[in-house]
Amino acid sequence: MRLGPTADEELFARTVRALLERRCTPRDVRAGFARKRWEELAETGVTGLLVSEEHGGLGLGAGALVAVAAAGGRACAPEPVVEAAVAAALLAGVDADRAAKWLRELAAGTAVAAVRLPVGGPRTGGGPGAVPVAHAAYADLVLVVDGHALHVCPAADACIGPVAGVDPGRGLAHVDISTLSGEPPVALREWTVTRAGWLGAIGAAADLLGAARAMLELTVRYAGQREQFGRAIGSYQAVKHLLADVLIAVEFAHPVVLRAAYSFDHDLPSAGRDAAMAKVFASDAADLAARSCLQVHGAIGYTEECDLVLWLRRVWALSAAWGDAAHHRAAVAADLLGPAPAPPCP
Amino acid sequence: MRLGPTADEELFARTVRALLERRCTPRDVRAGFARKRWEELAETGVTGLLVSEEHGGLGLGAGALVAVAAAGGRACAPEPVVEAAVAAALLAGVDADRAAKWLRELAAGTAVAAVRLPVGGPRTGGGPGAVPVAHAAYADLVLVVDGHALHVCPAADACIGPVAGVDPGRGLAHVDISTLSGEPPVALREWTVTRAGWLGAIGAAADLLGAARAMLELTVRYAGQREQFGRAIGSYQAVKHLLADVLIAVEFAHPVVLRAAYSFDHDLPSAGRDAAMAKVFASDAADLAARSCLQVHGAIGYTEECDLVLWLRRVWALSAAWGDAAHHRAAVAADLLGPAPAPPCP
Amino acid sequence: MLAQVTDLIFSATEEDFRREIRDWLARHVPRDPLPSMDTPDGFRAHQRWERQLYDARWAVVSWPEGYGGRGASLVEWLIFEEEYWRSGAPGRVSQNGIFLFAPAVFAHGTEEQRRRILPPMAAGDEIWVQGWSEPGAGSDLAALRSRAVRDERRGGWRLTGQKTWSSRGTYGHRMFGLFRTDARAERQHGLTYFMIDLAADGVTVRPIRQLDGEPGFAEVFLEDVFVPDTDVLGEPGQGWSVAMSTTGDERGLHLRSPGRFLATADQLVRLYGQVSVGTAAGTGTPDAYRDAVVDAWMRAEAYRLYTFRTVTRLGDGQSIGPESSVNKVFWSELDLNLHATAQRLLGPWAETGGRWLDGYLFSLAGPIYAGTNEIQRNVIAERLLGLPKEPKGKASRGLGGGGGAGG
Amino acid sequence: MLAQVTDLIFSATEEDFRREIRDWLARHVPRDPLPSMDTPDGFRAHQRWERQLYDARWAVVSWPEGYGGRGASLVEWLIFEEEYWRSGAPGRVSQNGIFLFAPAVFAHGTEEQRRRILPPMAAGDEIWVQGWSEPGAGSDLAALRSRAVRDERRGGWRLTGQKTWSSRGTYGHRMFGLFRTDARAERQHGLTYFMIDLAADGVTVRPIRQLDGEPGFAEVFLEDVFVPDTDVLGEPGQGWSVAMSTTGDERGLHLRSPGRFLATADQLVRLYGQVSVGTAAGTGTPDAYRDAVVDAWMRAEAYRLYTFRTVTRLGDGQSIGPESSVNKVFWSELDLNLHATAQRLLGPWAETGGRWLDGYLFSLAGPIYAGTNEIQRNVIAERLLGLPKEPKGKASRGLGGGGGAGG
Repeated sequence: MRLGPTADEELFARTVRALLERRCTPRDVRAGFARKRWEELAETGVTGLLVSEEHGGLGLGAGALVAVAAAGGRACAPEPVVEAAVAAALLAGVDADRAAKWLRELAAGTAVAAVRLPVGGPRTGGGPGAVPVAHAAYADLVLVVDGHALHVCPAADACIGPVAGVDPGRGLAHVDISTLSGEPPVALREWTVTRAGWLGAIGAAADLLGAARAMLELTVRYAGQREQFGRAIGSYQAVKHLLADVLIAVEFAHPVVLRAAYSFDHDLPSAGRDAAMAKVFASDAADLAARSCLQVHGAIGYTEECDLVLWLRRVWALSAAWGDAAHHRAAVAADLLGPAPAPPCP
Repeated sequence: MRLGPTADEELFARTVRALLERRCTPRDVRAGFARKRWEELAETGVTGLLVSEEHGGLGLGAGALVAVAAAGGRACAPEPVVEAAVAAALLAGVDADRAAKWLRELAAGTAVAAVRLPVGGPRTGGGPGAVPVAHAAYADLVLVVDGHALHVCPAADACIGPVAGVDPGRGLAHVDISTLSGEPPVALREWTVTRAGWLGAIGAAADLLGAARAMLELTVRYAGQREQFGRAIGSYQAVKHLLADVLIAVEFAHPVVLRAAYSFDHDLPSAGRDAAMAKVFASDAADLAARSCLQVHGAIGYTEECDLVLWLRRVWALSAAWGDAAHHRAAVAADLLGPAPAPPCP
Repeated sequence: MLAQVTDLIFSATEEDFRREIRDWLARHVPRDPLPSMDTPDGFRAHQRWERQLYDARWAVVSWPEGYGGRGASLVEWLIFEEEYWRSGAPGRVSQNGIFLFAPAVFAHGTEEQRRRILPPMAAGDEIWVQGWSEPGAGSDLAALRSRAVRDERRGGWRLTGQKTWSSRGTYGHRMFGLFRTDARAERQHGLTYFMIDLAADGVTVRPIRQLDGEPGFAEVFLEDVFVPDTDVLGEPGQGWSVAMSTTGDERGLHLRSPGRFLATADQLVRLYGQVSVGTAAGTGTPDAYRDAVVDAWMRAEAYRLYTFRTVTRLGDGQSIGPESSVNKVFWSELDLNLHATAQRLLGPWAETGGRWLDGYLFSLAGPIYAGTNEIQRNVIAERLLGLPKEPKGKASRGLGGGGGAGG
Repeated sequence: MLAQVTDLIFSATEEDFRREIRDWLARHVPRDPLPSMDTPDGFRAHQRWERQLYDARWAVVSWPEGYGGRGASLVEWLIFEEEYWRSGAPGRVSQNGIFLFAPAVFAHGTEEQRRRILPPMAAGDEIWVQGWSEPGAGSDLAALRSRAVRDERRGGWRLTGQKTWSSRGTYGHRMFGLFRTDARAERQHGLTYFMIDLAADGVTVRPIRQLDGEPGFAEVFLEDVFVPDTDVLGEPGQGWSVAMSTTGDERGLHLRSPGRFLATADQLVRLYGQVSVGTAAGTGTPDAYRDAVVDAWMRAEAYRLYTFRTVTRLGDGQSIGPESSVNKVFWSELDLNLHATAQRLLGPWAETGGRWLDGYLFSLAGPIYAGTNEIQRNVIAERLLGLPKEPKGKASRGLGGGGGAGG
């Protein structure tokens, strides 16, 4: 019984972290997605993490994704690392040359993929049409799953319209597949779609925890320097306890995410529930971190000039993406308690 | 537009408070229900608050009950003041001599009533049989509402078996109406039963707020005296903020309870929703007060010797009685949002 | 024997008042929302709207008639606010002036100042900007260091220093704020309350972009800026007590009327209706949001009732002191709660923007500005509950950051 | 290229261990719950149960075989705990001895002391009571004033003072605790760790009735009580560091294994099943508790995984320091949460008692004893996050009350 990264894992994560520390500073984050950085990430293997070795990838699983996505969240890197993994999982279910081409391009870092899955979506509202697709604004390939059909849309062929969102780094865009000419959609097994959703939830969970840790570090530093009433605000109990609760939430979410990756990689019967639990804990922890870190920063945290804002925006978007905490909590509830009770039918 | 007690109200509440301060000290509370005190309360008019003047009562409404019940909660008085008001409301719907006899006895303080209404009860569990009836252990009269039937059970005729409960002052007892000989039950209008439930919820809400204020006062005093690490624990921000949040909850619950009484007394269309809201806010505020005041007291608050325990027990019992916060929140939700959605019927 | 506890019925006059404003709003509120008041176009559009309100005498209903108001009672003001926000009317670009600054002008200004300052403020012709916080003085306002030296020759003062978190600072016209006029005095002593023309020589305004990307506030740099004696409010050296009447108002009843939250709560209930249609027809996801929506709505109702209680107490001749801290914590958490619940309902759509997102971002500032909620809880604990202060007098209050990022 | 991140599979040996304890428990756990261990009969019944455990070598699985244990690994201990609590076996009347005191005896005792003290403790023949808190020293343990003076003639010490919140003090046999042996030393200096026979001359035990009406803890008065040198643990004057190894364990992994919470979480899910039958067949009240139940259950799971992570880190040679404060806050709030949710499910039945009510009352003490959660949060903020201490060194920690009301 062991629950934690191996030495190899640690090493890989350290490499990616070091790369991003150098190449993805807050100033870089403000400049948004960078193809150059994507290529550098590809060199470490990050973009082909779940692409099979046959197609030039590393052929790894959710465990590796967790380590890498956490590094991405910590650096607030705009590049779609989780989407690359999900895209690889979807394309692996497709028996066609065009899948192989894109898998190779993903692993090589010559293509960027965006993905739209029917995840987290029983709720409507917020206007007509479908939810915009993250990273589609600069993707080379958009994968749109519609029921069991996978639309493989090269950006050149699809009708893609950028949309403003709370996090400018997300590259949100509307993707209109009705205008798509070219090749017909591919039929996927339901299992492939389901697992892709779990993988996205696990990756996003790890990313959120990385972001939460980054915000906590920023805020601890600020609270140790900023003085009011003659002493550092971090010496006040109210501030201490806010931030202690953030650390507790992050620390307890972490093993839940590690376990979900293990269950995914080993096809355990609990894999779906474990992925859902991971997203619940990570979304809640990151939301708490965002809220408390902004409160401790005060007005300065409310401005564009403060680096905190980069992570705040990432968390606001990502905590709801891939299914929010309520969606996944309901999934765990259905598994644990059976379907929600209903009034008797007439 | 005015929302607050009138001068007359204030005066009445002050009289009752003064009586209880003299005659219902923590030592008295520990001794439990006292018939002598019941008679003294009767002299001020408390026991016949909602009994019509024709039967020797004051003929007042929920507004007066709120003032009196808050005083009862503040003093932690074991006497069933709210039950007396609910009994009066139920008996007022009965056109019979025996109702008149009991109303007169209630107002005169020669009888004590306990009441069981089908409130707050969709949930089962906790063992077989019905919930025990509060105050039945020493009541002269137990009113049991079963559907629309009111069983008027003199204690002498009913099979009453005392039951241990978290608050020894509550005088819990099982009441077995199946053994009841004597007169048949009286049919009540549904409206009478419904309104009796609202009245109980409003009275309990006021009681809970009185109890919450008493706990807060006790705890502020303790926190000002108890020293750790060389200073009064009440000077620490963590303690301050816990107790500030209790005050906020109590202050905001208070007008909600006042409004519910007004709506009840004026038969406003929103009376049911307003009563439910009152219990939600009061139960939540009192639960928070109990939790935080115990935490500030530390281990001493966990002992029989500390007066705090008297109120803790009252609140634990009363916050769930007459429908708990979740029950009443669901009632408000049904009114505001319509019935809970259900999955489509097969 | 006993009179009624409460009378929640409005009088005929009050109901007439409600009908009048409701009718007017129905006819005049712009069908499409105005652009953000923190953009150049939006700022001007909001100024025009204020002018329209003013011309119909709805801009400042609680002010005396002589200054453009209607001398409305507190209850009428609450009614006005309920109707105003329910109608979907635009936010008030003049709010820092009419709610934060005007009370101080009424209490401490000369008649000449009132005549000169208040009508153009109410008409939206002059937009006022607050100059409280400084980089080193946020929650700890008394730590401010911007100073003014006497210019006897010209009959006024020369101001130097830096103010920050000045809402509307980017496009506004005039600023009110505190400056140190006695260099030897410390903390709240030796401060004077000034009014500053932002177009004057020596003033530099640097817009600060907020979370939403718009320059909702600004830093204001002052370099030897001349302010004549006629633009000092109250006595020189008495600025702290003049300002306190203003912040009391800011945190208290006036700025945050229940009307705003009631309108948001009703919109939330409507949003829930739209969303739950999708749920029922969809995958049968259990309705996790029902309690959150009803709780937020009930809290808005409770805030309304609490305000009624406050108005009743004021009518009974009582005054509001540290109780305003109870108010501030409650409304700021309520506002956040309302918008956070809406964001949760919107789920994956939440990040795509719109007025719920704007409202959410704005509501996040509530627990920070006008005195952080941590400081408010200290005030509640020490002044209402009577808990002991922290050992060092100076260090008796909590969490910093920048206060003063008002609306 | 990369090895697996995790391996949540238990080894064959571990699975065998699980089967063995599960089988034994299935055959031996009393069908009816024992009476409360804080009643005279219940105390004796719990002692007998401990004897049964001990005879089958299940009392202290992680101790070396020579002292009555099985030398079980941490993972096996976790498995034992999961099975133990899942089976509904009685609470451990010996827990303050085996979890709080024994680690200090292993770390600091002489071989003679270990041989003499540990086996009767494990067998439940001698029940140990902790003597940490004093009336003026709860969370602020270093403020203790009970003292010991040297009795050179008899070769020992004479102890005088008062201890409080001593769990099991009413019926227990021996007490461990700190006393001041250097009258000139202050705070954590000059303290010595003693073992005291509660039947000795000069000892008076006053039971304290707890919330549940039973004397779960006691005050212990000492008046010139002789303790021989053989009952000093570690060096005289070094009591603080000896005790810290004990409290580290108390707050850390050992006392609160996930097994307990997992068992409670499963019971909560079963309770929900019973209750929701009533709901579905009943009035159609919306299921407000669904989220609360699933959240509490998930938190118990998370605690289990967190513990696995901790065990993994310990296996990798890391040590646990202030991280134990993270643990303490989480499990105490989890336990309260589990029981409060059950109380809510029970609604009007909650007040009528039973094991959920008992568990709830017990869980309320969790955030208080073994260092209040306020103090734990200070530790987390200062030692894990590195936030600055409060200005006065002495006043660096928070909320008082009485710590030490252990189990």
